[in-house]
Amino acid sequence: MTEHKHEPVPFRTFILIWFALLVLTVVTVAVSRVHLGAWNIWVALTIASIKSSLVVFIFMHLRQESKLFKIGLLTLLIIVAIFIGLTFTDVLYR
Amino acid sequence: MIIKGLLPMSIEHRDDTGARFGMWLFLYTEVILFSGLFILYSVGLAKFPQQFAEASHKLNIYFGTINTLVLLTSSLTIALAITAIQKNKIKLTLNLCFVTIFLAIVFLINKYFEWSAEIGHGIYPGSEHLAEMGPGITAFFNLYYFTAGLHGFHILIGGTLIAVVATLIAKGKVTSDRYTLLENSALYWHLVDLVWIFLFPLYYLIL
Amino acid sequence: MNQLNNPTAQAVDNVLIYIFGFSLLLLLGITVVTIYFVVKYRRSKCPEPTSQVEGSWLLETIWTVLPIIIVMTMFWYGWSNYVGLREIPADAMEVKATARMWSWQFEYPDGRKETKLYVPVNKPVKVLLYSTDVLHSFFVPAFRIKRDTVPNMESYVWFQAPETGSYDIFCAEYCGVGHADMTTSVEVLSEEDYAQWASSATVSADPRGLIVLNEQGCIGCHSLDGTENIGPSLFELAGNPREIEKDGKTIEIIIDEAYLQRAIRDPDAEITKGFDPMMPAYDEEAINNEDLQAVVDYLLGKVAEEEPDGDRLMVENGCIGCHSLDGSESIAPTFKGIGQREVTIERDGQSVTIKVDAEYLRRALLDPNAEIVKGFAPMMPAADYLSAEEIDAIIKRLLQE
Amino acid sequence: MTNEPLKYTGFYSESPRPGILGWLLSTDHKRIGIMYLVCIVTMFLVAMCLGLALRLELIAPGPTIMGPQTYNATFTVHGIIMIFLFIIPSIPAAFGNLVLPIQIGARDVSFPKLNLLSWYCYIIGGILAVISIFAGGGAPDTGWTFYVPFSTQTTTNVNLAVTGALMLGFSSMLTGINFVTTIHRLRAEGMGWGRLPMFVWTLYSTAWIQILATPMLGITLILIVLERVFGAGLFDAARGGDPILYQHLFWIYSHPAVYIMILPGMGVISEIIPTFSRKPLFGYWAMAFSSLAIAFAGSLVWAHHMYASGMSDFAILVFSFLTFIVAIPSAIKVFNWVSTLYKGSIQLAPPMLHALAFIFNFAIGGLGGLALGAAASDIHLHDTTFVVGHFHYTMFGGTGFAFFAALHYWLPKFTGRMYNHKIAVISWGLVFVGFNVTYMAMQAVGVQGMPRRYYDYLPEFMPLNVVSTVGSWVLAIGLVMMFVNLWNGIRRGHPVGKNPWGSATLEWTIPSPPPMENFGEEDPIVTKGPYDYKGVVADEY
Repeated sequence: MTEHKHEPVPFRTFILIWFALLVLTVVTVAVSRVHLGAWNIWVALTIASIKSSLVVFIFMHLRQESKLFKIGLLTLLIIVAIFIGLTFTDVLYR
Repeated sequence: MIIKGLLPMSIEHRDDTGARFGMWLFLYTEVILFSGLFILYSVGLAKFPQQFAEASHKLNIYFGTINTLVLLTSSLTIALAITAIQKNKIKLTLNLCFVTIFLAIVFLINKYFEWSAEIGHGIYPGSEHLAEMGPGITAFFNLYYFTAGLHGFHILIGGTLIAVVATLIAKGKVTSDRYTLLENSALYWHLVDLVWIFLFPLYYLIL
Repeated sequence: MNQLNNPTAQAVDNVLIYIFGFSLLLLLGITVVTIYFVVKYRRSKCPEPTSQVEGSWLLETIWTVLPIIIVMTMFWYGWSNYVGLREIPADAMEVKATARMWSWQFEYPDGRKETKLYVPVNKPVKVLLYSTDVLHSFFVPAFRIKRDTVPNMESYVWFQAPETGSYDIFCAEYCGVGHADMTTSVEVLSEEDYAQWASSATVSADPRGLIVLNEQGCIGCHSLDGTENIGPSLFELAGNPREIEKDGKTIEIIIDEAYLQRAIRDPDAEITKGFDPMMPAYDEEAINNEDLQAVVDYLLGKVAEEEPDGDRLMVENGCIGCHSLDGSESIAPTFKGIGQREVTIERDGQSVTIKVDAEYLRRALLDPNAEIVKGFAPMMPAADYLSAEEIDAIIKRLLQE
Repeated sequence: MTNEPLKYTGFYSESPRPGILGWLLSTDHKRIGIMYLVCIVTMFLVAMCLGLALRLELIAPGPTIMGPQTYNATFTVHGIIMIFLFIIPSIPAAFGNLVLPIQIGARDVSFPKLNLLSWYCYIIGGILAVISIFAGGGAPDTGWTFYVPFSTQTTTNVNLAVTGALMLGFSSMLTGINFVTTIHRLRAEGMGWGRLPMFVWTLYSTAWIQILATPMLGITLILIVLERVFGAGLFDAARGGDPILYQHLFWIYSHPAVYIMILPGMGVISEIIPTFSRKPLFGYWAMAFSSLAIAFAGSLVWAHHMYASGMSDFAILVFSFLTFIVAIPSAIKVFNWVSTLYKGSIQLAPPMLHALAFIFNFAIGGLGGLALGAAASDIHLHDTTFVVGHFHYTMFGGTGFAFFAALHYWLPKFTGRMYNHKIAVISWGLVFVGFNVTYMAMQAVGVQGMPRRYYDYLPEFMPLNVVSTVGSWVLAIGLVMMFVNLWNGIRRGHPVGKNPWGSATLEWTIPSPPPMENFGEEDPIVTKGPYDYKGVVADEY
C-alpha cells in the first residue's frame, strides 16, 4: 500500500491551462460557423477531446497519479468505445 | 480507514490514494451513465443529420457559450482551491470554493432562462408543437432536455458537495494535510465540467 | 415439430443437430471423466493426493485451441444457414401481417383481410411484419421462423410449405395479458384449393366505376386522394368549379355529369388549367356507355357505400381475441348477450350500473379505459382508428346480441 | 446434535453498539455480510414460492390457479426478485463481504460506511420492489426486461418497480467500487496477485463489470420513468426514437450482468474443489485470466439476445461471432476444475457435492448457450421455454448451486456450528434431481416450440409441462429440507474449530466465528499460496 502525496501544482499552471481552455472554446465556436460538412462534428469532437484531456490530466491531477489510475481510465474509454461501436453495427446496417 | 476522506475510524488505516481511486471509479460510473445518452444521441445524429443541425440552430448559442466559459472558470477555481489548501492558505481556499459555488449558481440561472425561453416557444418533451416538427427534431430536443437536465442535476449535487466541504474547511475538519474530501469533490466537479465540454459542441454547434 | 422438409426448417435443424450433437458429446465426456475421477480418487481409497501438479501448459493450450476450432465451426455453420432465412426466393408471394394486442391480421395484395394466413403449397411466401401497438413476434415453429414486429418499422420472414395442412402461429414476444392467446395458424392449401379460395376473394366489393378506373389505368395519372399528379386529381369532383381552357379562352365551369363524359371521350377539347393536353381519348371501344356511366357516377359520389360488416370487423380487428362470443370470460367481458345486459362499471372511482346501449358501446370503443367493467383490468386499446361507419356497424352488430 | 452455547461468539458479541442498532449501523464487513445473507435468503424463498405458483399454473392448459394478469405479474415479480434481489447480490454482496477482506488479510473493506450505504440501497430497492406489487395500479406486468413500448404503456406500477431496480443497481455499483479499491489497496503483506484466492479474482472481475456496466442500467431505467412521465417518445419510431435501441441499452448492462451473476459462483467452486481434493487448483493463471477474459468478453456480446428483434444482419454476424468467443474461457474453467480432481484425495462433503453439481449443470447451461449463440438455431429457440430452461441452468443450476455450496462451505466458519451432513446430502440429491427434471423438461418443450411467458398453451405441450411441474415440487422439497437443515445447524449444530474442511486460505486461520478485528492487532503476513495444503489439517468436529 503505497501513498502518493501530490506536490502542489503551481497556480500559474492552472491559470495557463484555463486560458488554453478558453481559447479552445472560442476556436470550437468559430470553426462550427465554417461549413465542413460531416467534418464539423469530428473537428468539434477532437477539440472537445483536447479540452477534456487538459482537464483530466492537469485539473484532475491524473498526471501525478500512479499507473493504476491511468490504466483504469484507458479501460473505461475502451469500454465506452465498444458500447458505441458495437451498437453502430446494428444501426448503420439496418 | 476513511470514506472519501471523511473522519477516519483509526488513524493508522488512512488511505488517501485508495479514497481517490474509489472516487475515480465512481466517476467512471458517471461517465457510463452519460454515455448511455450519448449513444442515443449518436444514433439520432446518424439517422437524422439534417434535422439535428436544424434543431441545433434553434438553441441559443450565446447561452451555451457563456455557460461553457462559466463552467471552465469554476473548474479552474476549484483546482486552484486544492493548491491553496496544500499550501495551507485556508482563507484563499474558502474564497475559491465560494467562487465555484457562485459560478454553479450562475450556470443554473442561465439554464433557467434558456429553458424558459424554449418552453415558452412550445419546445419541451411531449409537446404538440415539437411533434409537428417531425421525428428528427423531436428526438434532438428530447435528448437535449434529458441530457442537459441530468447534467444540471449533477451541477446541483456538485455545488452542494463543495458547500459541505467548505463548511468542513471552515470548521477545521478538512486541513492542509487531510484534504482528500476537497480533492474528491473537486474531481466530481471536474467531471461535471467534462460532460459539458462534450455536451456543448454536440448540442449547440452542429451545423 | 411436425414438419421438417421445408427449406427454413432444414436450415435451422441442421445447425441445431450439429450443435446439440457436439454438446451432448462434450457433456458426456465431462461427466464421465468427473465421475471416474471422483470414484477413483475418493478419500477412503486415496487418503492423500498422489500428485501436486499445478497445471500443464500443453494441456491448457490444447483445451483452449480445440474449443476455439469447434465453436468457430458452430458459428460459421449457424451464420451461413441463417443467411438462408433472410434471402427470399424471387417468386415469393407477399402477405402483410399486422400484429396488434392480441390478434393477427393478414392482408393480401388484393386488399383481402384474413385472421388466418392462407397460402398455396410449395410457394415461397414473404410475410411483411407490422405492429400497431407494442412488440410482438411472428413465430411458426413448424417452419422455424421468428421475427419481432416493431411499431413503425417493417420486417419480414419467409417460408415455403411443401405439404398442405395447418401450422401454428404464436406470438413469441411478451405483449401483455392476451399474449398466450395471440395464436392463429398458417393454412397451407393445395393449389386448386388456394385458387378457389383466392377467386372467392376477387368478387370484389368495389363499385364498378372504381374497377374501370383501375383497369383502364386512369389511377396512374389521376389520384383519388387529392394529390396532384400528371393529371388533375379525381378527389371530390361533384359540384366543384374548375377553370378550363377551351378554344384558347379560359372559362370557369361547374363539374357535372356532362363535363366528365366529355372529358373522357374527348379530353383535348377542354384542358384543365395548368395541365398539358396529353390524355388519350377513350371511345366506345375502350369504355362502353354503361361503364362510362358507372365511372361518372363513381366520380360524382353517386354510388352508395356498402355498409361495413360488423361481424367481419370484430374478427379483423381482434375484438374476438379477448371478448368471447360463447359466454366464456377470461380477459374481458363476453359479447354474448351484451345487447340486453346491465353492466356495473367503475367511472371516476365510483361504481355505476347501467343498461348497455349504443352510447355506452361507443364510449367503450373509443375511450375504453374511462369506464371499466367491474372485475376487469383497464387494458383494452382504443378503437379510434376505425371510421365512424365501422364503429356504427360494430355497435349495431353488438346490440343484436 | 448439541445445544450447548458456543464458548466464543466472535463478531456476534463484539460490537461498539449493543442490540439491533449494533447491526443496522455496523460498518463491519461481516455483520453487513450477514445482513445481506438474511435478506437474500428471504428474498430467494419468496421468489421460489412465486416460481412454484407459475409452475403449478402451467400444469395444464387453460386457467388453473390464477388468471392471465396475475400470471404475468407473477413471472415479472419472480424475475425482478430473483435477478435484482437474489442472484446479483447473492454471492458478491453476501459472501463477498463476509469472506473477501479476510481472504486478502484485511481488517475491513476500503470504504466501510459506503458498504453500509449499499446495504441500505439494497433494502430500499427491495422495499420499493415489494411495494410495487401491492400499491395502486397493480403489480408490474412487463417481465423483468421492461421492454418498450409495452413498459411505457401499461397502467401497472412500473415506475416503482423500476425505481427499486435503480436503487438495487446503485447498491451493486457501490459494492463494486468498494471491492476493486479493497483488492488494490488492502492486501496484506505478502499477498501478491499470484497468491489471491480464485474467489477474490472472480470478485475482482465481477466488480469491474458492476462499475462499468451497471450505470447503463441506471440510465435506461431513468429513461423509462421519464418516458412514462413526459411521454416524450424516446423509443417511439414515429417520434424519432428507436424501440430496438432500448433493447441495446438494456442488454449492454443485462448481458454483462449475467457474468456478475455467474463469475463469483465460479470463484466459489474454484475454492471448494481444491479444498476437497487437497490439491492445488489446476492452472491458476489460466483460471485468473479467464475470469478477467469473461468479464471483458462478456461486455461485447449483449445483442445475442436480439437476433429476432429486427436488428441488422451485420450486427447478428458480429455478435454471434463474439458470443462464441466468450464460450472459450468458460470451457477452460470447466476443464481445469475437472483436472483438479485428477489424482487428488476427494471427499464428497456437502459443499463438494454442490460444486460437482454446479459443473454438470453449468456445462448443460453453457452448451445450451451455444445453440442460442448460433444465428440460425437461435431463431427457432429464441423466446421459447428453451431459453427459460437455459438460463435457469446457468443462473440456478450454476449460481444457485454455487450459492448453496458457499452456504455449506462457509456457514460453519461464520456461525461456528456444523449442520447435519446426512440430511445435507439427501437434500442435495433432491435438489439436484428436482432441478434437472424441472428444467430439462422445460428446455425440451421449448425445442418443440412453446413460447415463453405463456399463461396458456396448446394441448400438445402438456406432457412435458406436467413433468416440469412435478420436478418443481421435488426441487422445492429439497430446498426446504436444505434450509431447515442449515437453520438447525446454525441453532444447535456441533461447534467447529478454525478449519473444519482443511482449507488453506486465510479465513480458515482465524477462529470460527471470526473476531471483530479479523486478525487481531497484528496484520497477517502471507507466506504461501491459497491452495498449498502441505501441513494443513482439518479440525475434528
